[in-house]
Amino acid sequence: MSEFLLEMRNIDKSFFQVKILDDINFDLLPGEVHALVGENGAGKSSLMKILMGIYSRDAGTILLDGEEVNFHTPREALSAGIAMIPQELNPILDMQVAEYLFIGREITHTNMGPVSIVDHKAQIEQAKNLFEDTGVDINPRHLMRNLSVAQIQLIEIIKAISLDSKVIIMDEPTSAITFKEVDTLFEQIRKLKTKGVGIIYISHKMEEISEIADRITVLRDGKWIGTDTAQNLSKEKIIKMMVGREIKEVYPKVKVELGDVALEVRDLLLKDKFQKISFSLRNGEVLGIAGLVGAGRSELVETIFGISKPEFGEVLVHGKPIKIQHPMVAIRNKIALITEDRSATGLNLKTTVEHNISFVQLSKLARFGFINNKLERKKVEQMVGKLRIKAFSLKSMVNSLSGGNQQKVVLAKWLLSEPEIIIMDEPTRGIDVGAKRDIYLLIGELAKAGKAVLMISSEIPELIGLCDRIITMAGGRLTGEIPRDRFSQEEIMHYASKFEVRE
Amino acid sequence: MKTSAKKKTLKWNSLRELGILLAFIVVLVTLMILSPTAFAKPANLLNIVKQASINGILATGMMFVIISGGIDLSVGSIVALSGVIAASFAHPGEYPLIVPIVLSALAGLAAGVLNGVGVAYGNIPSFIVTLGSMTIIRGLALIYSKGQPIFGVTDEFEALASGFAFGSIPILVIYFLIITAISAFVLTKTVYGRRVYAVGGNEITAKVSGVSVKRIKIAVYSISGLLAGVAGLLLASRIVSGQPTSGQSYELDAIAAVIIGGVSMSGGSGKWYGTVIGALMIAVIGNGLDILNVSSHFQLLIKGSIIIVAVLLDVKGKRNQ
Amino acid sequence: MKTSAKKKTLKWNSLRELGILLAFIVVLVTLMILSPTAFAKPANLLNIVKQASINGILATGMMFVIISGGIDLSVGSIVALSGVIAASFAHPGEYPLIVPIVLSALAGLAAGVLNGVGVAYGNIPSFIVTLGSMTIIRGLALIYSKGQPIFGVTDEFEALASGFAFGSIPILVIYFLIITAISAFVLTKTVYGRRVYAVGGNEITAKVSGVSVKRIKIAVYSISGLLAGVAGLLLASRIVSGQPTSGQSYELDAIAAVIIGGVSMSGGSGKWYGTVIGALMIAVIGNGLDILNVSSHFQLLIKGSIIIVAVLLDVKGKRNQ
Amino acid sequence: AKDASEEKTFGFFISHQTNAFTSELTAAVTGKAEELGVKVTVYDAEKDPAKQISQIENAVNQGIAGILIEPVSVDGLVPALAAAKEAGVPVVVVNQRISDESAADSFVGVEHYTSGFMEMTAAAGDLGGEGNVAFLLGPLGSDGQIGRTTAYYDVLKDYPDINVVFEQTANWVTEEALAVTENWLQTGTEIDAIVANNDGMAMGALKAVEDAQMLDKILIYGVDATPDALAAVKDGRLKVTISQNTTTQGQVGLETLVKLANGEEVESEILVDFVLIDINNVDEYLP
Ligand SMILES: Nc1ncnc2c1ncn2[C@@H]1O[C@H](COP(=O)(O)OP(=O)(O)OP(=O)(O)O)[C@@H](O)[C@H]1O
Ligand SMILES: Nc1ncnc2c1ncn2[C@@H]1O[C@H](COP(=O)(O)OP(=O)(O)OP(=O)(O)O)[C@@H](O)[C@H]1O
Ligand SMILES: [Mg+2]
Ligand SMILES: [Mg+2]
Repeated sequence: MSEFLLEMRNIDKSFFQVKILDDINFDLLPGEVHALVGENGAGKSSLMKILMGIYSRDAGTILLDGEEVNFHTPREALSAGIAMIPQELNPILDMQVAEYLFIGREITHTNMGPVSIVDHKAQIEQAKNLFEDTGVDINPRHLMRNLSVAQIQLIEIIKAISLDSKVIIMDEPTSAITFKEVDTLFEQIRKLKTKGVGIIYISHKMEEISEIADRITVLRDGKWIGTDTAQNLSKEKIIKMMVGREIKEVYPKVKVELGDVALEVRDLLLKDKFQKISFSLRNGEVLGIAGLVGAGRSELVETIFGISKPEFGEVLVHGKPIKIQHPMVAIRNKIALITEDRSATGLNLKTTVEHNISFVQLSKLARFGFINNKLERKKVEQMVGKLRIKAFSLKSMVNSLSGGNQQKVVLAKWLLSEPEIIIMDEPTRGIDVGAKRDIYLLIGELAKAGKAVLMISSEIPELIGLCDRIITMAGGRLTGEIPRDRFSQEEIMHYASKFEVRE
Repeated sequence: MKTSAKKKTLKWNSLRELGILLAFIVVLVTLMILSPTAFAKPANLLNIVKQASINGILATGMMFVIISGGIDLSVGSIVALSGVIAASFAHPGEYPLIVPIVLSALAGLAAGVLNGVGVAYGNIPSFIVTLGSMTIIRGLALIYSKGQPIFGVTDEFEALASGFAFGSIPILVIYFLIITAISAFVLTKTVYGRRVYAVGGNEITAKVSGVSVKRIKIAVYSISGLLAGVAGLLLASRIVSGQPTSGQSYELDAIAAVIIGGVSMSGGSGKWYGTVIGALMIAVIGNGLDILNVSSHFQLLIKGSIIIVAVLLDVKGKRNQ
Repeated sequence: MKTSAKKKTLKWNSLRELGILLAFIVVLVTLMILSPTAFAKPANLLNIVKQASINGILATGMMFVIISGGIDLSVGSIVALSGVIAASFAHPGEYPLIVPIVLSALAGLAAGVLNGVGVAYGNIPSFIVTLGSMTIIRGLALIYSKGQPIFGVTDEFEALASGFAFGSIPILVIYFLIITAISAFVLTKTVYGRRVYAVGGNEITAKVSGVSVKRIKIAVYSISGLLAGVAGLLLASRIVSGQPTSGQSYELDAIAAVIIGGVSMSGGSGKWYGTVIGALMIAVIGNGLDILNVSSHFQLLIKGSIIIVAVLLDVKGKRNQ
Repeated sequence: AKDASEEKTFGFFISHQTNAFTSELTAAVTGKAEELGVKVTVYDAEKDPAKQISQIENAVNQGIAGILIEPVSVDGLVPALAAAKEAGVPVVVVNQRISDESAADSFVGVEHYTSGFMEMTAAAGDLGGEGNVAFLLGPLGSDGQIGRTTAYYDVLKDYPDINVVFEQTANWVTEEALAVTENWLQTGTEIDAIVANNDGMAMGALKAVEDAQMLDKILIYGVDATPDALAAVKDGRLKVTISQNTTTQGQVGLETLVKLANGEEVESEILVDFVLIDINNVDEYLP
């Protein structure tokens, strides 16, 4: 018997005659965390989907415990002991949290196949226990519909971990959660390791990789570049293997003279979401909002943008109050919002890259309502080039893109609208190091051009590196405001986890 | 804080679900006021439930299909096919009563299985599969019966859907209750039921969670077909003949009952009692307008308006919560 | 590398879209072989297009609605209403021809606007709104005409949908072509068209991107209503009378044409030429089976099967790519 | 399949093929065709006038030898038939008149009005000129419904003491008539007779009345002489049905068409008599 828990040998995969995986080898030892890294579109998720039986492979073999396996459906992979936390969150919105957690493996009173009676109480209890073990505060009776992106991601993590699998694939499990939950996740991973579970860990966050990985495999453009132990691979070396050139992961902060107040929020209130929030943002400024999961940051910016209606308070743009009742008004006032949940609010997955990117700006690319296709194509191509979006063609459906590239499409769509005030909610979610740097540079450029940037991020180093000022939220309230000269991880965490009201 | 949130959700959920019930009660009370002697009589109220039964049975099957994210247009044709089959085996002195019963149910089931296979394995939109089978099955019913109604069934056969149980409760109502009870149980309590919701809620996620989506789909169309077969049998008994043209546009009424009851056309949500209320609502409107002797042309006007207004009340009720 | 990938994608896309066209050609060629003299005659082929026209016009409107993620069941009733209105203003010596034309179009438009408002502002599922208005509008048509067909229209009125252009091309075909051309243009080349796809693709994303989803929705139902009004006018001219019972279940044929043409029931995708092929497919099957003298019960069998098989070919074709 | 244009073929255009009446008519035509040794193609319009127009256009296009038509609508077919006649195709209309008789060479059939008149006259007589009646109507706007219902009211002009207490459509459909009648009976309003536009609906009314055990109080009338209606007349459950002599209509219709095609002269109108069937003469009509 082989020492490996899992071996994938010589895997090939093409879509429409384009090779996206070329002779890939990958293996996993029991009790090991094997990180899989690579640029957006390198083929990480596709390799894992092949393992799960979601995609079929064109060539290659897969061995589990030394025996060849061939999964045609995720059902087979699951019953063979492989579980996955998917990169794209695709929850069943009208289900209760507990039900969702146990879908496909319901807890039943008796065993009578499909007509077994579901033990709803036991599921709720079990869910509660799981949440308690992992320190997550979610009511198992709530509908999935009412959860934030971060909470859904936590549910997915718990779902996969609770499956008692031999192999757990984690495809960017931390893209939406904050440091607090990441710590809990790592604790769980360490527990699983002692039980001999093998974990495949995909992430673009280098700190996480160096903290948790035992071995690292790098992919680039669908090709295997190398595998080595974590000790042998420095951060710089990994990045060089990934992108083929060196990237210094520093934050290219540019000093900009601050201009007039561009956006002012006064006493904004939405019951149960956030309470009487006031702040202002100036031209040329990059303002960060820090907070934990469920702090209400996303709800706040969505309200500013007119997606939800506030119950109290006002929003002023360049000193003039605007009536926030529809995003249309915000867009007319040259505000852009890069939303957090790309599949739910950022993209139209049923259409092409081109049509997604041009959508907000469409009426400006048209005359009397008739679209100027040449102009549209030109503008979109510029954006695709600028953000280095990897797609077969502009006419590719956006859901065939890798997660990171989808995120870039959302960015492209909003940047094309030439906004003056740019609000970004977790803009670098799922984006590789190289591209992140591009986005950081872009934010700098925007600030330099006198635009105002409001940025929510759960990656505190990112905020520290880019912002002029950071405000913190906790439990729906503003808990602190920190100028650049006082930035430190500890200070921000302190305010972000502060629950008492600051009067 | 946690518990208060919980309470709120519960209260909100039940109110939300009551929306259509309230609308139903409004319609009911209005009719009772307009016709206190005829409409409000207990005998008439039972009569209404009886008249709702066949559509209610179809709607129950339809509910499974719609919750799973599909649609079944073929139920009306299945009613006709299973009706003519049942009647043709119910002539006096030929076969025992069980034969038409079993054969008509089997015919419905077979049609449903084929629909399910078409949707699940053929990967064809359910609208097309069942539109096609609606046409095909209607053709079969006409060919089987040579385009003529089949008369001359036994008294026992006629008694299947006529007659009363426990004194004055129409037997059709009892069938409807039993079928509803079983369906409600399957939908809310069993693994299968939960998976129907999952498939309708998000097929890909259901698949990734290890649910055999194909099997669930075949099962929902089979249930719908089987229940349509039963409905066809009962209708044939009720009209004492098998008519190849019966059941026309029954699918619309069944879908309407389901949607009025708050099941979303896009699948994944909805409650069984909504469907019951939806079926009752349709029957109540028809009965009330007949009793009030509203002229046929105006009946159409009023029927359409009540349906829209009822659902509007439901939707507004939900939103104001 | 980029250009080669681009080319490949294009090829794939066009093949994919050709799926239903291939199925259509298969059906067409089969019928030509089976009936080389009668079916394959140019006059008959033009005849088929003419017969597809009224359904094609309805299907064009329906396509807008379905792409936006809704459904419009009321078109058949609108055909009847606008037909009786048109005929009632087309008696000799009363009004100029423009009056019935404008009034019937306006009636359709008004019905469509109301549907749209119900869906957009009432927040009611389109299935319910248009099911309700289907019933209401049928009632209106019956009330308006007192339940009787309206005869005695002028020759000019009759000439609207009869007659030929450019020698031998039926005028109905010309109308169909013009409406298709305008719709195709609006759908593919204008900001509005793009927004219809966006609303059907992901309503929330569309809203967040600054689209007034309500306005788009009202517009799609208005288009569907207007085109149904035009179809009603043309049908009244073709059958030389306004009949309050006409247009029954036309909505099913229109929806079928759209779905056969590859538009997804869940909205957000689909091509205009698919709808044209869908409408032609339905007409070809009807015409071919009549010409081959297939008995009417078997026609149902074959029609249903062809529809399923055609879409199956389409789906398999797409998958094998 | 053989090509239609190889030999001389006649076309029989029927409005639909889904009830006993249309089946009998079709059988009569095809049976007669065999007897005469001519070829007949049957076209089913499924109750859609636009479809029937298309079918006629198709057939004329292929050089049909003659048209025998049971029209879906009284006026909608006129231009298509006129065009056919102009193209030299003989046209015979069967069962149901069209609004412009010049569009056809001959009409063979009955008038709905007459059957309604006979039916209502019988009912009024049975009631002794007083009482409450309820009408079950065919699809509103359909010719059968209009003709028969108009006759009902014309008859009632002579019977001022007969009141119409209910009138509702049941669209020719048995189960709809059943539900409507059940609802009427719930009101407690006294009904002495139910007069239905056809037998299918009369049978539905009969079932409701029987279930309510009120057959001794309510008389029921229908039209069409369907087998189950005849049986019910025989048992004394249904008071009257009316035969349209369907088979004769079909046979005479085809004969007339073949004569025309052979260049013979025919009458422009050949009326077939209705027969009122009640307990006294039902035995002659039972199969
Ligand atoms: N269903 C599909 N159809 C077409 N192309 C696809 C499909 N799935 C993936 N691809 C392509 O395969 C390539 C690899 O994608 P994959 O999702 O595996 O990347 P990834 O390494 O996970 O990237 P990311 O870090 O952005 O998630 C991409 O170019 C993507 O466009
Ligand atoms: N314990 C909880 N149970 C259920 N819902 C919660 C809970 N805590 C917060 N929420 C919901 O989370 C949302 C607030 O999260 P929001 O997305 O605005 O926060 P955020 O600071 O952006 O954090 P995230 O990183 O989660 O996006 C609200 O909709 C709130 O109702
Ligand atoms: Mg990925
Ligand atoms: Mg957030």
